[in-house]
Amino acid sequence: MKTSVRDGQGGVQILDLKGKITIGAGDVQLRETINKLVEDGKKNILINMQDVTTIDSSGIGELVGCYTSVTNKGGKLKLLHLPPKINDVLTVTQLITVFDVYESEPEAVASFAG
Amino acid sequence: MKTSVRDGQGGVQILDLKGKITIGAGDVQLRETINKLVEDGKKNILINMQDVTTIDSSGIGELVGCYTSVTNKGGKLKLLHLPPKINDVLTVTQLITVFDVYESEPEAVASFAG
Amino acid sequence: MSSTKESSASGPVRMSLSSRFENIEMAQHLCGKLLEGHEIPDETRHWILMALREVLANAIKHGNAQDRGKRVHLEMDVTGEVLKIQVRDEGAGFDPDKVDDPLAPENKFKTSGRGIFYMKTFMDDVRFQRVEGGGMEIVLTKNLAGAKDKEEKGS
Amino acid sequence: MSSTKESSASGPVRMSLSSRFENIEMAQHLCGKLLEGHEIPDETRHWILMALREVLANAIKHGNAQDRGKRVHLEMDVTGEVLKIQVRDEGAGFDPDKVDDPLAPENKFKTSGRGIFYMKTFMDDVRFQRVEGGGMEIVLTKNLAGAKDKEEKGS
Ligand SMILES: Nc1ncnc2c1ncn2[C@@H]1O[C@H](COP(=O)(O)OP(=O)(O)O)[C@@H](O)[C@H]1O
Ligand SMILES: Nc1ncnc2c1ncn2[C@@H]1O[C@H](COP(=O)(O)OP(=O)(O)O)[C@@H](O)[C@H]1O
Repeated sequence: MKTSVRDGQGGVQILDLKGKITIGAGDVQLRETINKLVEDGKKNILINMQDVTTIDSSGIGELVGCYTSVTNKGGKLKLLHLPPKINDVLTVTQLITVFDVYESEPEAVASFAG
Repeated sequence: MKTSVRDGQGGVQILDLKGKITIGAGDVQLRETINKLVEDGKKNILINMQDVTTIDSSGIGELVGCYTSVTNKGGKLKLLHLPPKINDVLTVTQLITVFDVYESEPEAVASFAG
Repeated sequence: MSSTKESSASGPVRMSLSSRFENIEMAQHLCGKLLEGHEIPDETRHWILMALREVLANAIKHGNAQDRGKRVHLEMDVTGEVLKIQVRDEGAGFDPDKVDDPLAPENKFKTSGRGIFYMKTFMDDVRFQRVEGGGMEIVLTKNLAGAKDKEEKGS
Repeated sequence: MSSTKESSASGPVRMSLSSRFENIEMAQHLCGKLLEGHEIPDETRHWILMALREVLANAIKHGNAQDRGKRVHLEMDVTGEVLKIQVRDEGAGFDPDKVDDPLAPENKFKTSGRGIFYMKTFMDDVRFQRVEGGGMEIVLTKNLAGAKDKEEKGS
């Protein structure tokens, strides 16, 4: 997996993920990236999932773990551009309602201000 | 493998081969097609190898067998558009000199008249 | 209901892999190849490969504890349109009845515990069995004809 | 000479197949996947897969006499840039010294007898061994780094 972080309006950190979030390949990396942002005091994080090609239960677990650690620090973690199959995978485990999911980046970024 | 036969000038039969000539998939089929042409009294056969994607030792063996049966009946079997890798495979077993190989169909067809 | 009932031309394919997560893809690749002859929707193929990933990941992680000397044994076969995937590890085995329900409120935010649930969701049947001499054998089945029908009805 | 000496990340991959020619492709596929991490020329990959096809075809045809109940066992591994392919059948075995030379004038027009020759041409080394309880084991090796060098020098 490749990760890169962009600055959005209002201090929102946009994390672009690319590739696989699977066991041994991207799962730990995702957590580390989020942890670093949290340590740096970033509270509002938007994960752009558009280019995530595959996810497995470990990747889903990490997403949930990231959600928890950001929320515990008083921040918000939201998702952007969820591919249909990842949407399905979140839905069957009843996690889809946990995440705020957006289809438009400006809308997503603006939502953090609310 | 797919085979189809076209009539060329001077009664030359042009056999277009497509796909694999490998053990259990095309090797026997090649022989049967050639045998049928020979039984029908066709003496001049040009095999167009352009769309042959793979050949193995069984396919090579069948090519040699076809050469022999056509030649034994007083006919000629020649090859057209030999892909580089099949050329290599014929070369290392010193079979390349056995076959007349052409790069131009009109030239190949004309050569039977000579 | 589908009326086609071809049996796979290939016969059972067996494979064994060293306990590394990187090898999961190789097995998925082989499974994809095995399914090639069968006209199933891309979606179905995708979920089968995900279930395969989950069962192999468990065998490598929980079963063999990532010990590279231990191997994961895989057998795949399609008979009468039914895909059967059998995975065996060289670990200590476990009791599937003791596995937590990932949908229970207290487990919802856990970072693990969803693999078996996904397997069960995406396949028709998942069976667990301890094998002699330790290790776990998991058999996943999926009716490919059924998958075809469902998708057709659905869309 | 190449200075890279990575060992394969995957460890030995083992596979066994029912004795059908259609299965050769599945094994080739897996071998292709195994080679993916290694930067070797397309040409080299092609000839390796042809050698693999030949050794498997022999195991299925001559070894197991196309008996679908008998299996062909395949192990592939890359260690220190050396690819090793090991094929075992459940047949009666044979004496490789008694195999005819396909380049001899009296064999030139034969319709068979070139498989082993191709294996030897395309791989660095081919070894034959009878296994206990019958059957033949053939080990083919190829130095992938060497292949890279050769190609670079050649072009
Ligand atoms: N092959 C196995 N060997 C031993 N234990 C296993 C195996 N597969 C699953 N388990 C046990 O079942 C539990 C649930 O597995 P799973 O639902 O895949 O979630 P996760 O792998 O994320 O823990 C694992 O935590 C483990 O204790
Ligand atoms: N696995 C095997 N088991 C038994 N005999 C074999 C095996 N492989 C090769 N042979 C013998 O070696 C001969 C030469 O094999 P090969 O060079 O591949 O040519 P071909 O397969 O076309 O005969 C075969 O005809 C067969 O007698």
